[in-house]
Amino acid sequence: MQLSKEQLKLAYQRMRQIRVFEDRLHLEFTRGQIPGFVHLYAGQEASAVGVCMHLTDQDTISSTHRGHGHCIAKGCDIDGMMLEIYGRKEGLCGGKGGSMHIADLSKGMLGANGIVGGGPPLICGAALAAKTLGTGAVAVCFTGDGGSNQGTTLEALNLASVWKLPAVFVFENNGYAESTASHWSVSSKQIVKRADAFGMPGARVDGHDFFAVWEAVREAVERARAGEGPSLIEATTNRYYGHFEGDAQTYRAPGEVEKVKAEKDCLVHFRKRVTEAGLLSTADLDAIDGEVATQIDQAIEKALAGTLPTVADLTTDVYVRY
Amino acid sequence: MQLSKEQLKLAYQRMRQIRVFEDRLHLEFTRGQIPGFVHLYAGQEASAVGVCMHLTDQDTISSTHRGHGHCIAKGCDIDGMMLEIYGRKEGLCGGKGGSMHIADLSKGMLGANGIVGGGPPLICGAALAAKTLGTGAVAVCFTGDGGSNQGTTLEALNLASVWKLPAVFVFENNGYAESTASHWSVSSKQIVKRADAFGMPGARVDGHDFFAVWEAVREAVERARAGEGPSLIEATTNRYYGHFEGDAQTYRAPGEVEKVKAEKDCLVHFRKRVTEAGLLSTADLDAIDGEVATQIDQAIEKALAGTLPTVADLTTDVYVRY
Amino acid sequence: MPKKTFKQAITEAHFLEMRRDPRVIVMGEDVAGGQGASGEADAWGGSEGATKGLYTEFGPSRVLDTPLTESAFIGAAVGAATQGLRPVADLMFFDFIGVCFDQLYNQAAKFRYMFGGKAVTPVVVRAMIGAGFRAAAQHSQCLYPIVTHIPGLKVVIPSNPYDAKGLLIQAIRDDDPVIFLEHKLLYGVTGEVPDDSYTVPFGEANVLREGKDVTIVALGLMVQVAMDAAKELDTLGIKATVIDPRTTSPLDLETIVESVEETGHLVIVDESSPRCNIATDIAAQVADQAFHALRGPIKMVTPPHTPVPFSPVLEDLYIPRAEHVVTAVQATVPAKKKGN
Amino acid sequence: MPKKTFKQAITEAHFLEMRRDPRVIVMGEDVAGGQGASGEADAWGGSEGATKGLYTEFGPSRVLDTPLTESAFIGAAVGAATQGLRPVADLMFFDFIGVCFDQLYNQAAKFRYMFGGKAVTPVVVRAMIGAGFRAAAQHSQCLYPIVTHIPGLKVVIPSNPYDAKGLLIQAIRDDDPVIFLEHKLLYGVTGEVPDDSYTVPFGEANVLREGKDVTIVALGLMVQVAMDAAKELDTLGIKATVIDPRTTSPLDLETIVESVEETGHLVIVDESSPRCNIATDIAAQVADQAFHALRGPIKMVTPPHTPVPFSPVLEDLYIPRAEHVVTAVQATVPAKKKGN
Ligand SMILES: Cc1ncc(C[n+]2csc(CCOP(=O)(O)OP(=O)(O)O)c2C)c(N)n1
Ligand SMILES: Cc1ncc(C[n+]2csc(CCOP(=O)(O)OP(=O)(O)O)c2C)c(N)n1
Ligand SMILES: [Mg+2]
Ligand SMILES: [Mg+2]
Repeated sequence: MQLSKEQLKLAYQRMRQIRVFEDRLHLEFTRGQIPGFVHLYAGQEASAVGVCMHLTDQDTISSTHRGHGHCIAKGCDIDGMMLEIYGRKEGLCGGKGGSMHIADLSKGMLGANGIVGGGPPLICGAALAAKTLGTGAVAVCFTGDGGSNQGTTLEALNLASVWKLPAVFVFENNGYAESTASHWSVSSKQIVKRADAFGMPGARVDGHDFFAVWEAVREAVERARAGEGPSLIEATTNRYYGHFEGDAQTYRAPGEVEKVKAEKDCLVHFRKRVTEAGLLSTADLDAIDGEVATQIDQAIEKALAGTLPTVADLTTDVYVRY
Repeated sequence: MQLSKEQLKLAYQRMRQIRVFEDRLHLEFTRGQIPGFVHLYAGQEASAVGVCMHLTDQDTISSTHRGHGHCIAKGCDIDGMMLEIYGRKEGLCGGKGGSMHIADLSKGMLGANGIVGGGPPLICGAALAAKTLGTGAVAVCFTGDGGSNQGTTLEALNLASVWKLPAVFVFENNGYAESTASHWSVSSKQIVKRADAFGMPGARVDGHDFFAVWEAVREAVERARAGEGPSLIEATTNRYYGHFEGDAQTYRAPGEVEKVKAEKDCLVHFRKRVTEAGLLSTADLDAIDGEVATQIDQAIEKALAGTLPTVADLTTDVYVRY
Repeated sequence: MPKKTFKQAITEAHFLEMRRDPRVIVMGEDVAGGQGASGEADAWGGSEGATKGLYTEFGPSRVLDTPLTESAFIGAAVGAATQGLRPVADLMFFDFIGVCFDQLYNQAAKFRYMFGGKAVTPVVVRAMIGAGFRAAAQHSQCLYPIVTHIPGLKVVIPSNPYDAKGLLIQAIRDDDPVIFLEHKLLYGVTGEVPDDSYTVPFGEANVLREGKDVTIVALGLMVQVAMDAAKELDTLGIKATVIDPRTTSPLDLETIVESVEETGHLVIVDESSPRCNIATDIAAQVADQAFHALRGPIKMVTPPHTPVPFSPVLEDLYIPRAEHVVTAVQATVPAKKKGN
Repeated sequence: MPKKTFKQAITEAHFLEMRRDPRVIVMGEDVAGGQGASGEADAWGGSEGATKGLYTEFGPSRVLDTPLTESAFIGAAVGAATQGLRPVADLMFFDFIGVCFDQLYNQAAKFRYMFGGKAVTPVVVRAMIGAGFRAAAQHSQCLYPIVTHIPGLKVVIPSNPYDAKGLLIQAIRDDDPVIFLEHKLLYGVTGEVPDDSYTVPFGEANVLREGKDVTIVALGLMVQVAMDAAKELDTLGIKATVIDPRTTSPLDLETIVESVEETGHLVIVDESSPRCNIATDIAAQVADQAFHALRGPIKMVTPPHTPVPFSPVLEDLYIPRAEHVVTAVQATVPAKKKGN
């Protein structure tokens, strides 16, 4: 199958949005503008977008502490995200969630999650709902290499398989959980080796390559929609910034990130592929870059101009009724 | 390697002790003599004994809710066990633990466990202690097919592998977790398929065959003692009684248990093997049977004659010091 | 009115709500039973048999057995609740909360707040609580204080068959995550239970009897203990009000405070471990809000600060009994002449 | 005496005990950091840097990084403790207890009792607690009530650098399982801390100041809030005693009761969620045991019954402040003239 020109543009736009969003947050964090824990997704864009290009608002994803990329890829409103990260009332969660808890259920985005391994069980539930209600929707779980060692994640793989759920488990192996290397912490070295242990097909793809991710997920999503059960996909990737903002990354060898950026950057790779194939022109792509730059500038402005919550907001939204 | 005559006798004695212990408890339970939850191990004897014949008191095991067999195989005092099951002060745990919590740390028996998946993390700790203190001991974890789906178990497999612990994970696949069939609940169908997912060697053996278990565990224990890390062993087996005493087992097809008993009983099989090979005589074995029968009769008598705890015992043993 | 057991009341609530609302599903280990096995399907109907028959009527898409995997299936129930289903998950023993607690307090309980009021998570987690079953330390705890502590969860502890049915129907219809706890010694207790559907609202205490001398608050199995004590107290000339809060979150403090304002004395009977439990919670709130009405110390009747012992002798000593309640009442209410 | 930060005190306690006793080991995610990576080893020294340097001095056999696997490594610490080691496990945020709680309350806490007094489980689980870090609902909770509730666990909540060091050394030497909770806003606080080894015993409250009008009990970060309030109250002519229990299990109720017997008024400041928390626990025990000394309602100052909000504006409103304590005191202590 082949992506249309519009789809390619959308894919590039979203990858670009993620990159600029994160680069800008990195800057603003350094300037002391952003409160709390911020985990940036820059470098991993091809994974989130390669996955979510197969999904509609009816499909659900669960995300992680490193959730901005998944949110953008799933179509969350960028202004709403930025307002949330700045703790404003107009934020996607009214300022109550922040970076680690951005969610938009109307977009099928079941939340970033501060608990590693928090999402996989939930995604079994979303997939079960789709199956029970016969909506034809799929549910996709994003987890990291660190999260692949969490019991909740491993349980979810088994349950999804036993229940034959329309689910896809995407493991973004960016080489590290905090400062710990994944080839040390993942005893099977490759996460994909866990697919067989839970009776599902597995694929390992280069997560810098949008097309490789897109292709593998296409199969997995088709399988899920056809009622054939879950799949596991390992996307090898890299994070450009530290684990969280403030991490000096001394555990990485000098030049490690620079090398990846130079050789494997997903945006560069995408540009090259689509222009060489004559699918999009440099001008098309540059135009998107320009729009995105403006969009993120504006998002920051709107966020700064957003309303601060007040004491009245403190105790609302705990229960539907109490 | 070959077992000595004394070892063969010991192995048979222990298997026989387990069988008679459990058969008798079944009877006493029906008579209303035994309080609480009792999960019987009858049918699985070759597994516990095949494993524990490789272990000394310095080696540690963790057990499950179905723990009597593991206790006896590890050398726990049978009178002390029976007293415990009857809730007496002279019981191995002073009557405070009961069937599901029999332990004897002096024998390297770290406890039956009422929480499925409770033991595997603990056994990582016992193995770590052995490694850190350089004792040369190994730690062996018994888990069921149901427990093979519990996140704590799966995490423990990974941790043991990453830390290269002297541990052996024995999965006793008796076909059921409560009333649920293992080939339904274990998505990989065979538990042994999970070994590779956690970077360790795996073996699947007929758990009715003492010699098959013994052989596979020999390799695993040697590997562990040599500092080469953990192994996974799946022993396929059967439980003769219900999940717990009181379970009518309507989920099993009529005749299912009888067929197993007739064709695969581990005691019958052991007898046949050792007599045919001229290793032990029928008389040797019969003598053991006689001794064991008397021993269990006496254990019951002692248990009934045991002292009941008093109010003074209620609040002791909570802390070392408070 | 027909007499039914507590267990039948629970079963009936399931049937009625599943018939009424196709979004209601049930899941848990062996809630049907016999999955993949060659014998009878619906073989167990839950470890205590309370969901027996559901599988036969509603089939595998609405009555789901699970592998032994509490984090995954409790999480699945939570996730499904955010997506339009109304799952009732059976955790079996509440003691097992330790292997799946995150999905309740960090996920289900917090979605609505963290997501700015946009999530609705109508999930019910049922589980057994309590001692007396000779089931030892890991299968006999109450542990409801630890969920009552969590903002975003509701906690229900029925004490009789009528309430069990009405509260469970309410729990299933409720739009918030509900922890529904069934004392295992109550399953066999019988009482009048209408065949029809009805709800018992959350946060409304049940005043079982009124007496002017002391207010006794009790939960779950302890309600009967309190009632027995009240009868005993009658003979001593002390008239007790007995209040069953029915839900600990929300808690109907108002009814308790009103009663204490009349009686001046409060005794709370709670089977959970004594530290940071419901007894201390209610005592503290009354010591704050009805202090001036109090005419004696607030007494709490609880087990000791120990795990639950196995030996029946010890377990019986562990569980609060009517005589403890009587002693506690006598320690706060001044002695009266008989017939006073 | 040398001035050190709370974090330095924690680090020092580790160094001293690890030098003193070869059985002490440390484990957790990134307690060293950089495992398997090609850059610096000992790169993190724990998520808050409190174990930095241990790996370099004690090496990989005593300072163990773990995969992201709380059930397994907390359980491993517990298991190792039963076998002769004295592990100190870093859970990082106490909010993560939900993925490993079973290993603490069903295993570590109950071994000694279930096994008839034969097990000794000297394990320490360290973790961060508290709001104020803009870390939102899943990284800001206190949750110590849920461990204080569990018989068999000890719970330590230091409020200053001196105590942090002495209590941690005591925790490591203690033969029971200890939950050691560090408020993340305290790490940077400095105070006098001797270089030598010393212990602060469990179950002995610290009376920070004495005043005859009201007893204020506070824990962790709230101790400073209480002290600030006490200063403010001075100016209103109300003299406050401030008590820091330092450990919630065991709890030094005696010191609190003695003080209330003098002051007649009790206010408890607790950063944990209001239901079934330490404030209600202490209030209830005092309303029982010192009722006749009480001359006004017991007041509790806590956050509201909500998750911790992210937005800094809301989070600041969420956390109890000195002014709340002052108001609470004024609600129980009758108004006085200034200088009284
Ligand atoms: C249950 C739990 N344990 C630990 C943490 C702390 N923590 C946050 S992110 C992280 C590493 C996650 O690594 P990975 O899954 O590879 O995701 P990545 O950060 O690389 O995107 C850790 C240990 C947590 N948030 N939750
Ligand atoms: C965490 C937990 N979940 C559920 C249970 C209830 N339970 C006790 S034994 C059991 C089945 C265990 O099956 P398996 O591991 O195969 O062991 P077997 O009973 O066959 O020996 C279940 C579900 C429990 N004790 N602990
Ligand atoms: Mg990673
Ligand atoms: Mg089994």
